[in-house]
Amino acid sequence: MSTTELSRDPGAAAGGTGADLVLSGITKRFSDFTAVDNLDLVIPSGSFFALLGPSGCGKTTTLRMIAGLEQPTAGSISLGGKDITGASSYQRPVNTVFQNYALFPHMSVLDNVAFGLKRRKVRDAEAQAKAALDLVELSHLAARRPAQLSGGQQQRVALARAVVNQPAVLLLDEPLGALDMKLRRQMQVELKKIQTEVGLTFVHVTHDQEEALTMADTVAVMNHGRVEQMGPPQELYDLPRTAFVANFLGKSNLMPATVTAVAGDTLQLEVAGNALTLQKDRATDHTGRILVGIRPEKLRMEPDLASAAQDSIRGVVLDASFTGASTEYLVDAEGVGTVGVFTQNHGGALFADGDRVRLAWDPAHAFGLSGSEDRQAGAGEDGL
Amino acid sequence: MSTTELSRDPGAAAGGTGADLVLSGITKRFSDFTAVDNLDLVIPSGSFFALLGPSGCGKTTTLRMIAGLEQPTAGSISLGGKDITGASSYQRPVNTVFQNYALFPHMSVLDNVAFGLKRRKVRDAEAQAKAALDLVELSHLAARRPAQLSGGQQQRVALARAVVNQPAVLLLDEPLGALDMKLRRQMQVELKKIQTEVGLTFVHVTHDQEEALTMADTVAVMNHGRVEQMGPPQELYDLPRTAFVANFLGKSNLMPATVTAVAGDTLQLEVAGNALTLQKDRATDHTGRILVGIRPEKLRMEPDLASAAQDSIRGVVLDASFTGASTEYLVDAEGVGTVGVFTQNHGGALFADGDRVRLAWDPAHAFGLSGSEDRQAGAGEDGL
Amino acid sequence: MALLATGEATGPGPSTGLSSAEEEASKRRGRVGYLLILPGFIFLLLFFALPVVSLLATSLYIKPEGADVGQFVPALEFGNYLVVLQDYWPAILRSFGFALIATVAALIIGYPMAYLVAVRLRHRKLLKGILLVLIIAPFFTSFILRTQAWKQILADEGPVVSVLRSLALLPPDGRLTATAFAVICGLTYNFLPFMTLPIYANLERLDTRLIEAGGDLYANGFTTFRKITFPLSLPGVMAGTLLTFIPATGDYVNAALLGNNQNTTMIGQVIDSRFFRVVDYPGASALSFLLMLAILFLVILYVRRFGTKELM
Amino acid sequence: GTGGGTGGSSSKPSPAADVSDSDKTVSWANWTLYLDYDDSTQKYPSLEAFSAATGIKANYSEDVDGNDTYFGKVQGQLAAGQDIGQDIVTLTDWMAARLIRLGYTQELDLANIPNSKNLLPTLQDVDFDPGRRHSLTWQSGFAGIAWNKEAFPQGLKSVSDLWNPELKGRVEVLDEMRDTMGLLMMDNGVDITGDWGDQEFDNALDVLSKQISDGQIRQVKGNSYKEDLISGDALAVIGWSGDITQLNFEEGDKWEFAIPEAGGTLWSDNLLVPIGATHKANAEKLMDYYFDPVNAATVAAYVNFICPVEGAREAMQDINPELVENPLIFPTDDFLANTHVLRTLTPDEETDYSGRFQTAIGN
Amino acid sequence: MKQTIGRWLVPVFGGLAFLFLLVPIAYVFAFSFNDAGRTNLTWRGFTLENWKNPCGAPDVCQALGNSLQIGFTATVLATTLGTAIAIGLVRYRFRFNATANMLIFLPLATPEVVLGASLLAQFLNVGAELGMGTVIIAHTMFCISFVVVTVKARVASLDPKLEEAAGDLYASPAQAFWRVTFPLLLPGIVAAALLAFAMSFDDFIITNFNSGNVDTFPKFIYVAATRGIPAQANVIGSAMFILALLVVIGGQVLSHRRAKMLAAR
Ligand SMILES: Nc1ncnc2c1ncn2[C@@H]1O[C@H](COP(=O)(O)OP(=O)(O)OP(=O)(O)O)[C@@H](O)[C@H]1O
Ligand SMILES: Nc1ncnc2c1ncn2[C@@H]1O[C@H](COP(=O)(O)OP(=O)(O)OP(=O)(O)O)[C@@H](O)[C@H]1O
Ligand SMILES: NCCCCNCCCN
Ligand SMILES: [Mg+2]
Ligand SMILES: [Mg+2]
Repeated sequence: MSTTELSRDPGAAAGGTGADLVLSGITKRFSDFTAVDNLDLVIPSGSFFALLGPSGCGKTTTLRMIAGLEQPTAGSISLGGKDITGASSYQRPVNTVFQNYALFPHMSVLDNVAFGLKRRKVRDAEAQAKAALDLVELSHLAARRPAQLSGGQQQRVALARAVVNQPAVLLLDEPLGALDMKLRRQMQVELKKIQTEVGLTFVHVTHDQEEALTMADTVAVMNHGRVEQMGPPQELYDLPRTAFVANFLGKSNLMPATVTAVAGDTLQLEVAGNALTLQKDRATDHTGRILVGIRPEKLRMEPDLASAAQDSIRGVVLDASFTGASTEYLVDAEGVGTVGVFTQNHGGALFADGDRVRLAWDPAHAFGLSGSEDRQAGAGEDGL
Repeated sequence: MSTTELSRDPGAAAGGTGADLVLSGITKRFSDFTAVDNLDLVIPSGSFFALLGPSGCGKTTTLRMIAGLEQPTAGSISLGGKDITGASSYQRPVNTVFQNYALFPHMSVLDNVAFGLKRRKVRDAEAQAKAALDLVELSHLAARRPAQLSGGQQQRVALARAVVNQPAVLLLDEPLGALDMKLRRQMQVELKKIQTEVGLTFVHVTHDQEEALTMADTVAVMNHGRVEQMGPPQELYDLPRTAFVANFLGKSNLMPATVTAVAGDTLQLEVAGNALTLQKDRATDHTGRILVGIRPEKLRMEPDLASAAQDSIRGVVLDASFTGASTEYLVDAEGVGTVGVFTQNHGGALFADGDRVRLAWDPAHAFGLSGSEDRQAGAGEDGL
Repeated sequence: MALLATGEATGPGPSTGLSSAEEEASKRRGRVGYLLILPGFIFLLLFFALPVVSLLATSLYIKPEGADVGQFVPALEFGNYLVVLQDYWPAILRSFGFALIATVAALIIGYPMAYLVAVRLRHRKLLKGILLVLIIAPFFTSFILRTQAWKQILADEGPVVSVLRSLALLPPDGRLTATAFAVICGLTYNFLPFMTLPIYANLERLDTRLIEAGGDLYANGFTTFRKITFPLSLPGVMAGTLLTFIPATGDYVNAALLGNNQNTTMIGQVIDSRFFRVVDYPGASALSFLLMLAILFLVILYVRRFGTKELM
Repeated sequence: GTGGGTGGSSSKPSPAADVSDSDKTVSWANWTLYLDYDDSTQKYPSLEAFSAATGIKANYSEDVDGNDTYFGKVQGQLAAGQDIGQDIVTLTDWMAARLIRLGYTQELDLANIPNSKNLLPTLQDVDFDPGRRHSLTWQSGFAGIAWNKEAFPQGLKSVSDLWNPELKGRVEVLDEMRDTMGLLMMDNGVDITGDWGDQEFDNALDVLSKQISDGQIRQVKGNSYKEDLISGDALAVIGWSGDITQLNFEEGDKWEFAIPEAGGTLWSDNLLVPIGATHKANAEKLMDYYFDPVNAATVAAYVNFICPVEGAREAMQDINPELVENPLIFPTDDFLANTHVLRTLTPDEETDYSGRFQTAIGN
Repeated sequence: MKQTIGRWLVPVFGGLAFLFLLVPIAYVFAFSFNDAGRTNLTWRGFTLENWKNPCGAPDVCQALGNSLQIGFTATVLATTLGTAIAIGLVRYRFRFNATANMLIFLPLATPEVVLGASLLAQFLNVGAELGMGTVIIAHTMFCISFVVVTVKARVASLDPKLEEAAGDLYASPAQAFWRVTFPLLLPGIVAAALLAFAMSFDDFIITNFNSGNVDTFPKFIYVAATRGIPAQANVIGSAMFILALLVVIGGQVLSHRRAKMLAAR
């Protein structure tokens, strides 16, 4: 079947398609631990909203509050202008694809998918459920029990079970985590298709940045129960506003710098003896010590010849690793530390360990952060 | 501690460092299903060997036979010249990091790590175990039970528990699967360090291609119980010999072509009306209908101007997805189908859906496969 | 403790993945909870707790001078406890001794049974099912009938004794029944399912990959059992030993049918005859209460020492 | 008071209402080997005949294994005046005395039992039931010694012979204190009808205790000793006269019974109507039936216990003339001279001795 | 070599244990064909008579009927009460949690004589008439704890996320219970009920204390043992054993087949 057959059931969603999801001042405390901290979010109806953040930052908790599976300690949630803070989960036009699937083990795959429809006494529940199974390419397994499916198949059943209800808001908690790369990409395309064609609001939690960046209209990066930065994916990637976002979303080289002068729209910087420039509107701070950041792929790596170009630093190749489509270098830059560089394998010459190189970039891609930020924030130590 | 303290215990490994692991004609049948099919492998002592392949292709089964946890239906296994086909698992100088960790839940982390040493009555078992825990940065959790650790921590304990025994061969079954990207990279570095410094033989199973490509000396790509191609990672990536390998290891654009002429080292091809060339030694077949392949990152995408360059095809941009460091395009190429293109986000102009483009490449990066191959093999349908 | 296999046998159940603290925190509060537990608890209060209290009261009654059989008046005669303790401490000790031996024997016999069914036959669903039923089905033959059968099988003129005598494994006037040996055998036999089932339930959830990991780490079969399998099954062993030891201590049917009258007297027999022959309710109650306290004391010590969540 | 069971309720329970007219049944709890039995039909012929004659269906059960055990089983209910499910129970004199004393029995309407006049004169007046208002004798008998003739051909003469090492572990004695202790005391030369006391009792108890703990005595049992005789676990016993004869009928002529040289005990068992019984009239009909001399002789010819019915001896002529001269059924005075009844015990003595006896036999 | 011994040790030893378990049952079965007299102790010849007329011995069938009736009633009561407690204890928080757990555990830690005796003392004190009613109460009482413990394990292993998922999919709390929670607990409940029934059916000691003049099958046999157990009792014991075997194995085979069919699809 095609996704168009999954036309929206007007009875299912309380507020219809025009239902913005609004979280105001939401806080969730577990005894003395604050999992979500005074969160404000507006998720426009019909948008694909991604929540990114390290493990334990409060993503699942946020979704559970939206779903009504958890009561916020403070704050309110409204959907399409209607306050749903106190409503039970079964009364909300919201469905969840659980992080752990939560399939009913005693029911067939088809019964699992039809469960929500039957509860709402939808007439052709079975047929709709079959259609949803088609969508995730599992109709041939409709009669099986969940235990007889592979992890990836189970996850797709969970997806179908939620999507089939055409809820106003669909909450997805790492819905593709168990799928291998190829299948994952395929499902991403399907999900995006469903979302645009049927016009659902998706709130998507994922660890996979690429997934968030490719699929979402808006990405919010969470840390310790708060949203650090929010916006369209390219904007967030291009201009992170905190070291955490810069490091967590892709890789960044953050270098301590001192503002030596302000010239019109441009800041003059000094980094370990090199004179650099930075656009004023791409920096959060304009005086004193700041951090200047540049993405590894924005760096051009050239053999270190005498001519010291503007906006470049020098270093020695420490390590080169071939990753197929590209090669990742670690360069020990003088006075700056280790800098990561990323070059596409067009087939040009590769550098080897020990080569002296010069790294240059277009100042339009550099960004400036407050000097008080922790250069390592979000760079992976959280998971330890 | 540093890895150098983990000096090899000469008693542990039967064949000492000079122990090549040789699998000859290994077949494993489960009732009527052949999981591993007449497999021949020589894994030189001290090498880092990676086994790649889709889910269910027989990787775990192969490892289990090496570990002695499963008896091959046919064939023999020898280590350092000694036939170990019939030896029990506890008699083999081989250790495994299990896909599911298999930590002993009733023992502390330290006791888990010390278990193998104690069985071999190593004198300073505890001290060595502590050193191994240091290595995986978990010494502060030595007293905990496995259930009190996060998934990633558990996996590292499993790693430490195997590494500490300094076996002749260490089998790693997706040892890093549960770790997030950052931690994973860090552990990869550690593993590689242990392997080179201590000189163990690693047989590493992974789904993560990048991991296999960056870490291994030799990569074998398995499919349906057989090895499709084997060699150093760059070689495999640069010159795949089957469509399965081309698609499974990274992405490939495979286009049906006809050999129109052979000129010295070069084949003249025709692809959907475009005249192309291909190096003779980069093609498996030299006549008739063949498949010509080119990696997405090897394609240069340019606005479609009149001048029809050699080795290029034309198309229309279907989709562009921003993935942070790069952008992935899908281009509908005339007469060829959808072609993937991959461009690093240096900050140049991006193409938009509907743009007419020309895709060009250096023939030195194209490769030729037999025309009878399935273009889609290994491209993700296997996981379904 | 899941005493029985849960038919489905889909292997290890889904773990909730919660630590016990988190689990506690995830519990709900509310009236529904009380509605659920109240009926059962009232029942237990009325028919377990209250009777135990009235047993305690009865144990302090006295028989007035010249009163006829079975006639007592309420009092607070704690001396009753001294009297029965003085008369019957050997029977109490013997009961604990017999029960202990029987428990160990049942463990030695029951563990391999449970292991065979739960681990070795894990994938032979049908055979496993049949053997599992064989463990429970004897309940339906009535244990008295089976004990009586043992009595006949082991009788002096029966087949076993004759064979043992002719093999000179038993002296010509030797016998098996009416001996402590027979009583302990009977106890072992009759409480075997109570040992086997909890161990089975535990081993069924055992991850056999841990056994493989043991082998991979240089432990031979026996060491793997000693270091891994057995420690992991301890909760099942705990439950099994308790469920065997407790009823075995209080049992009197085996002693009555298979014992002789003095050397094998168990405390249950004494309580029974104090109630039903001598009609000495206070004495019988005092003994019952003592027995209950003694068992409770031992059980709590045992649980403290080895700790189990399975029963409590 | 705490009522029925444990309390010292002095108020005696009152008899249940009689439903005999509407419900033509009667339930009777008796000892095993105590009524004529037909192996092939698995029925009790005289009882069948009674039912045929009166239309009353009899539920006969061999529930009494010993006086103490049976009393313990039902005493709680009797004390509460509840129906124990039996309309007639058969218990020995001293136990009958206890039941009557405690008010646990209903008074018989002798008018309904005209044949009660046939009760032997010596049994008409007993101290525990003056005028036989609550009880009628079912059978009398002897406790003596018995042995397996095949396994132990030399036989037994005295109680001490039971302690023969050849019989180690194959001897069983009765859990009936008056019989076992009586025989043991007589073996010690005590006159059990006389004024014996703690000393004499303890001496005999020591013997018993020693033989049990040495393993000479296998088990101390009620009427179920007969099972062990059959299975062969027991080769020699202290047992009851008629039982042995009946076993010889049913299992082949294997055993022999004797009154020990030092003397045997004599006892009588009585039919009683428990306080909660609801078929007293039917019970009285049944009693009347068995006090008919012919019926009594029929039973006696099978059970071989002493028949308490006047005229039964004459009736026996027609049934089995051989048995007329059997002293176990119709004892002569000579025979009776060597058998005795343990003297009546006061309630306190009874509690004391029976407690010690129970302790000695491992209860 | 060592390995081989290890491999055989368990099956051989386990097999012997099963043999041990079954020997007396085989004996009971064999002697159900004995052409017995009043006692069934010695072999006197083969007959089918006992099987043809299992109720031939007075009272044995009545005792069996009582046992079944008591077993069913006590099982239903104990399973209902115990399951409710198990769900309550696992899913809800109480202030007197420790006390509650103790009240469940204590009956398990109390020997049967004590349970029987105390209950009897209580019944006598309040003047309750001993009979079916009191036996059912007694059996329900000692079965509850077993049910709670068995079902509790099942509830605890039940992922609470499933109930949440049901709620998320528009099931009201009642629907979530009946459609998700209950079916998932069912195997545990069935196991608990089976166990409760088995324990009730086989109980002698507590029954003996509290049954007055009502006979159950075990009590009948215990009493009959003093005067000779009729061969019909062997017939009934064997038949019940075989019946239990057939019922459970039948169920096994059915579910086995269904699983196979499902897998085949
Ligand atoms: N019931 C609870 N009691 C106490 N703390 C809790 C509870 N549930 C969650 N937390 C804590 O709240 C924090 C947020 O948890 P949450 O599940 O929302 O994380 P998450 O962002 O979804 O992480 P992940 O990516 O690992 O799934 C965590 O630190 C967790 O330990
Ligand atoms: N005991 C078994 N009986 C039958 N088939 C089996 C058994 N074990 C494995 N197989 C089959 O053998 C094949 C290879 O299994 P194996 O575990 O080696 O896969 P794998 O390559 O490790 O896959 P993955 O990447 O998913 O771990 C699979 O198709 C699997 O279904
Ligand atoms: N088989 C019938 C035996 C009757 C015994 N009566 C008990 C006599 C106690 N002295
Ligand atoms: Mg989460
Ligand atoms: Mg695998």
